[in-house]
Amino acid sequence: MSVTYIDAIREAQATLLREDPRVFLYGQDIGRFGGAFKATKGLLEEFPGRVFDSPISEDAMIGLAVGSAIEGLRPIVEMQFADFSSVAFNQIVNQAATHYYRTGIPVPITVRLPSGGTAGSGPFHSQSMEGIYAQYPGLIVLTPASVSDAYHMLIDAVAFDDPVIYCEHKFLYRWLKAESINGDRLPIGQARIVRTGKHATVVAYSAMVHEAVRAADSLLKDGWEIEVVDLRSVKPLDIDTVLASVARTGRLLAVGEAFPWGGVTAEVVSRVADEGFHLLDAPPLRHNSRDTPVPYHPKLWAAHRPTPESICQSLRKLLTF
Amino acid sequence: MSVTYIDAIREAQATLLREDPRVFLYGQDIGRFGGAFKATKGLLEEFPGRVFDSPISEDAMIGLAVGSAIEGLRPIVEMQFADFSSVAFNQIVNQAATHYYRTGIPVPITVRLPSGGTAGSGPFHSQSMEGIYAQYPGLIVLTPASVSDAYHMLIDAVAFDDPVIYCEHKFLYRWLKAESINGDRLPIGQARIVRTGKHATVVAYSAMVHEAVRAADSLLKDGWEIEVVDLRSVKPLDIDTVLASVARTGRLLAVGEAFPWGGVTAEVVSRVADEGFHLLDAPPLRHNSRDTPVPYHPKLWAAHRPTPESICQSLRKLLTF
Amino acid sequence: MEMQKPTLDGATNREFLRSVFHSMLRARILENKLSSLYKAGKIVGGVYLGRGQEAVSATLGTSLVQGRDVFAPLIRDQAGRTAFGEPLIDCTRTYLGSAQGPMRGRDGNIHRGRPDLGVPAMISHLGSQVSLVAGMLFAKRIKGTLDGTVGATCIGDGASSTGAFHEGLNLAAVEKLPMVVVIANNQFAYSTPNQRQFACADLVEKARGYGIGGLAVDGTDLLACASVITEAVRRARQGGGPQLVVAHLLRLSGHGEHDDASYVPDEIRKGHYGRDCLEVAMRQLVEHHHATVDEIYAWQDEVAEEVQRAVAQAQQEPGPDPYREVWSALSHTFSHPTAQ
Amino acid sequence: MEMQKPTLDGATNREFLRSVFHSMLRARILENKLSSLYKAGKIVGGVYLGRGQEAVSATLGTSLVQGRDVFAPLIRDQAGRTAFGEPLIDCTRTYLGSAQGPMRGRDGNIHRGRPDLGVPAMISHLGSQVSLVAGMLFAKRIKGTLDGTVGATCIGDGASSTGAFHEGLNLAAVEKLPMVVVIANNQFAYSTPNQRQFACADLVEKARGYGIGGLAVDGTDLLACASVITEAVRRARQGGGPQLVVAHLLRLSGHGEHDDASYVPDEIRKGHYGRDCLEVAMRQLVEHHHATVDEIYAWQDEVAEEVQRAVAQAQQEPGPDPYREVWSALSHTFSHPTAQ
Ligand SMILES: Cc1ncc(C[n+]2csc(CCOP(=O)(O)OP(=O)(O)O)c2C)c(N)n1
Ligand SMILES: Cc1ncc(C[n+]2csc(CCOP(=O)(O)OP(=O)(O)O)c2C)c(N)n1
Ligand SMILES: [Mg+2]
Ligand SMILES: [Mg+2]
Repeated sequence: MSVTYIDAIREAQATLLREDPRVFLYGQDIGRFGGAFKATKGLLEEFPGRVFDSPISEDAMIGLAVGSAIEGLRPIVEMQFADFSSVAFNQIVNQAATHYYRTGIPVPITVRLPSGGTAGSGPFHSQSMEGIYAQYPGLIVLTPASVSDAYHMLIDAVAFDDPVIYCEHKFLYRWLKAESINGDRLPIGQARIVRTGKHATVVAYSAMVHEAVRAADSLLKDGWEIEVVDLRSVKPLDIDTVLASVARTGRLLAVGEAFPWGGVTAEVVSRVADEGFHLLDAPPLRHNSRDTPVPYHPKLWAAHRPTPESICQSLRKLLTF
Repeated sequence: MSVTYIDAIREAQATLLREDPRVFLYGQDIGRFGGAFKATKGLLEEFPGRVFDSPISEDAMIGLAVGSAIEGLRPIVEMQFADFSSVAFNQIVNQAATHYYRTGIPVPITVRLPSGGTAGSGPFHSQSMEGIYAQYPGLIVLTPASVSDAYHMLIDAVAFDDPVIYCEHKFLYRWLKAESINGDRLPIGQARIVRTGKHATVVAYSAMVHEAVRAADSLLKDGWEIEVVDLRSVKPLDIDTVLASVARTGRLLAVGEAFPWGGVTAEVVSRVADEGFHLLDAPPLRHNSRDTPVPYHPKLWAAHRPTPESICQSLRKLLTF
Repeated sequence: MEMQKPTLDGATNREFLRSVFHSMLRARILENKLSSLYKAGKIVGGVYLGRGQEAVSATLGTSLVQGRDVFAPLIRDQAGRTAFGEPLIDCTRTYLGSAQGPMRGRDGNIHRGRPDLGVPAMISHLGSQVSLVAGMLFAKRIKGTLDGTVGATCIGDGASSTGAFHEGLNLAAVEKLPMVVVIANNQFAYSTPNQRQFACADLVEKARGYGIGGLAVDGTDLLACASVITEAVRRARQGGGPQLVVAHLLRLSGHGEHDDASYVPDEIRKGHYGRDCLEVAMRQLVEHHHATVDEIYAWQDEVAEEVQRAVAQAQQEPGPDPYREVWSALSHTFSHPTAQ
Repeated sequence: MEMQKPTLDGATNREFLRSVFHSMLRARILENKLSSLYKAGKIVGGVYLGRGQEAVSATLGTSLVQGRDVFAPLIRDQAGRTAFGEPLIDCTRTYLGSAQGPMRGRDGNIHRGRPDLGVPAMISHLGSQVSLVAGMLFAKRIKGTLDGTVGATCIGDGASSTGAFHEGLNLAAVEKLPMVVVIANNQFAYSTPNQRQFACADLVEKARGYGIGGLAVDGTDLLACASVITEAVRRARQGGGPQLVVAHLLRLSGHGEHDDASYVPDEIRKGHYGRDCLEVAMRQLVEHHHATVDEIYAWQDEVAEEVQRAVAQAQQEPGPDPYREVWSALSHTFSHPTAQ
């Protein structure tokens, strides 16, 4: 038996609905249809009255979720694509994110963002917005990279009293499989070393963890041993694990699929540069997508995002400094 | 005669309306009322048919601007407060910012964002969003810190064929005065060294330039000579000038008023850590606001943002490393 | 006087009208005080008043029951807050920066709320509260506690142009939630007149397009408000789905106290909606023998006293202490490292 | 056959109807081809078809004049694009990833546009094009070139729930712009039926609430479309301000070609709106002696040929070259350093 990343997301929601009467699901086409990606398939039938199709109103969807959370419920909102959360931006960053600080009353909502690029999806169905939301105080931003994390981190997300942006990578949905959803179940706030090495540390998250591992694989034949750290959550960001790794390797490359200005890789590198300056034997590097919208054509797309090949290139630069 | 920062913004708009028939102004209450901050006072009377009051529809305001730009005009849109651009977020980052890359047709719109904190303004009238917009490809993000820059950079903004986010700081509006709007008129993309020094470099922008200069002033009595670099634009970001300064001082502190995760200071520090690693004699530091919404009460607000005192503290840490 | 909250179907009910009027009075006297405090430089931040909107707002607040209903006030709802049960001290503490106010100095003035008591704390972004109230009602339905409950919010003519208003109202209509949305059409949004804001003859014409109930009312006329707004609340409470009430009136102050509203033309000021709803209400109460002039004067004195006390108390209380402030926007504390 | 664009007031005009029908036919045959290419794995990205919406879309496109008017197509407007003047090769190049397509591989399929020719390139976010079209008209007014011009866009029933739709339409109404917004109510938004999307009886009832003209039409009936949509365009062109047209129909394919639309109940499929507008149109043309069956068959063959050619040509053309791609989202090149 094998479980995919999207199975895990579906299972987590089923578990949550089963075990917590406060949980309900809200989103476009998530009811009978089971969602654009089938992440809620069968859940309406299994949990009648707990899964709701929403109008095409992202702003109101989040407003509704915050109101429900004030009333003690735990909504999980599915955005059809992360990119469409731009229309709900105000409700997320100003309504949900500020509510606890302003009123003392937390709003436990979970917003699922189908994120990241896939071939042929183009500028508006490919975005990675974790680095946007993480800039706002009051949000927890999760970026699971494994089947087990996809499951457990969604369970954890709903358990938080605070609003959570749960970035699930569309490329991993069916591509990523595991024997089961079991795993080490690290707590949120702890990064995972997915591969040990001694010559350099690659910090990555979400789909890029897998590209980084492939890059590491291919450098092995040249004798380079690359450590790969999966951040798991970008806010909170487990800088301690990153620093410990850099302490071992002396070299850092931060890899992200998002646009190159600012974002997760800048936060990682600038924190390591501050807190781990003396650990570094070479300038810390970043590798992000290019500074254009995500292109539609697969040939352009493949050259826009970091790939195992381009990560190798960055790593060779880092290793030979 | 003295000119304030907001006078400069008004004058720039008057000049643009006078000299370029393609320019028009669009925003809430900017007509007869002259705008919430009086940045357009008298302009409707002077330029009838060129200044329009909009409905409270930020999304549509930007949509209208992009449509007008396609038709060859050069709209300047005033958001009443930067914070309200969250409602126009989609039109800015997905419609305006992607248009040239997708179609080859540039959309020269300028969006004026009254930004930054002032005492008693609270969580929704104080935000600094430059680090959010700069993450998106296709936008130019300007953050003038002087009266002369306020004028010339708005003129330059409108001259660009690309969409410009012009972040004007509300605290500087009437507080900052100059003899005239004349100045060195640097091109966009070039930072300015506003104060030379040899012991450390502070990189700042917008209102924080002035707080940094005050901090530098007060450290002078202890013999510390601090160089202050005003970025002027955060995208493009003039890393060369920053690197040249760090080459002289060996130490870097990046100061910003925005929230601490990611943003301008992370971009600056991580780029210096990469491109100027060998220039650094100490870990590069950042100093931002705290990671909560901007509080309303002046006492909390003053402790939330960087101040000359807190910048001094960061600098002392940097200098004594 | 202790005002008792009258029964709900009391549009024509003496106690209901006296109660509404009393809240109007309390709001007006409190706001007059806030205005002088503002002019004396005693207030941090802006002061946004509900003068001219009291009949609408207080009627709405009085039609609702705290502990059961939801009332999401907006900028000009001091009277509705008072009527719904907000103690004056919550207001003075917030405006005067006491750390004991409901927002503890973290947010200010009109943003105050007590979401746990059914009063959401508004964010500035106009229109945002509509879907939030819908969400509170939606949750009550899921929990099985919705029956007989109403959620209400006020909003301005200007805010009707926001996408958030549209999405929220449509969603409420689709879910047939017991919701009352009152548009206080005070003819201006800041300086912007209705004709630059919308093109329909009356905003109430939007109701049909949402498939919800719609009622228009003269917002300067207490008796009209009492009959129309209670009717809207009654319909919502009885399962009639969302109700849109459009109240016509004029803002009798500036947008905020910094604004002299010189853009309001004289003919509007002197027109029908320029009349003071408080004076109208007082005349109506007296004419219908619901109260005597002497009684009202006595209320005025009592309220003035009460306002004085609330101001004095808040002024004595210290502001927030940045050194003891918990600088966290999350309720959760991560044992493991956190960003920043 | 070269189809001539007929005069505008041609609702009952033979040439107009023949032209609309011809565009419907071209769109249908082209889309059938796209569908098979999709199933054969020859297309990158999704394929979203306008089957069932051709009468509405082609009538709108035919009522407009390229070079003067603005037409902002949405997902299901292949017929309208064709009618407005888009060459088939623009379509096939985009779907087949030719670098010579209007989006040069940077954006795909239904997002293609030629803004300089009055055809904005839609972004995915539903509702966003309404204010953009308003802006194009607004600019033409400022430039003094608005007279006699119309801007039109199609939108779905689902998109009517977006804040962007509301803000854009309201703004157009306030500015009294010559705009036609056609809501193609195909009863579903992806899988979501009307009753989960809005609560009014007919979306056309929204028109009054915006203070604009409103017309409803049977979107499966070419003659009805021809009369109602041209009337809306005429009103807008003659200064009547924005016009909302609500066309009732059924999507005759899945949301995209990946979707079997099994959520559409049989009674709807078999109901009135389940009929194929192309068949209806063909019958109408023949009945009214606007065309003979033989003529139509001949057109079909011609178009099939034309589609074949456009596909073949696009298939021969290379895709974009990432090594020669200009990786810049700005038109400006800074001489001084730039970010990244
Ligand atoms: C989305 C948004 N845009 C702009 C503003 C700034 N603003 C605050 S109040 C106001 C006018 C509101 O007018 P209206 O809704 O009619 O309410 P009124 O003040 O007349 O009671 C504006 C433009 C805001 N708060 N939110
Ligand atoms: C703001 C936004 N939210 C969600 C989507 C995803 N989406 C694309 S098409 C669609 C359904 C649109 O339905 P409708 O407007 O009725 O048009 P139709 O497909 O029926 O022609 C959805 C939800 C989107 N494109 N934009
Ligand atoms: Mg108003
Ligand atoms: Mg539809």
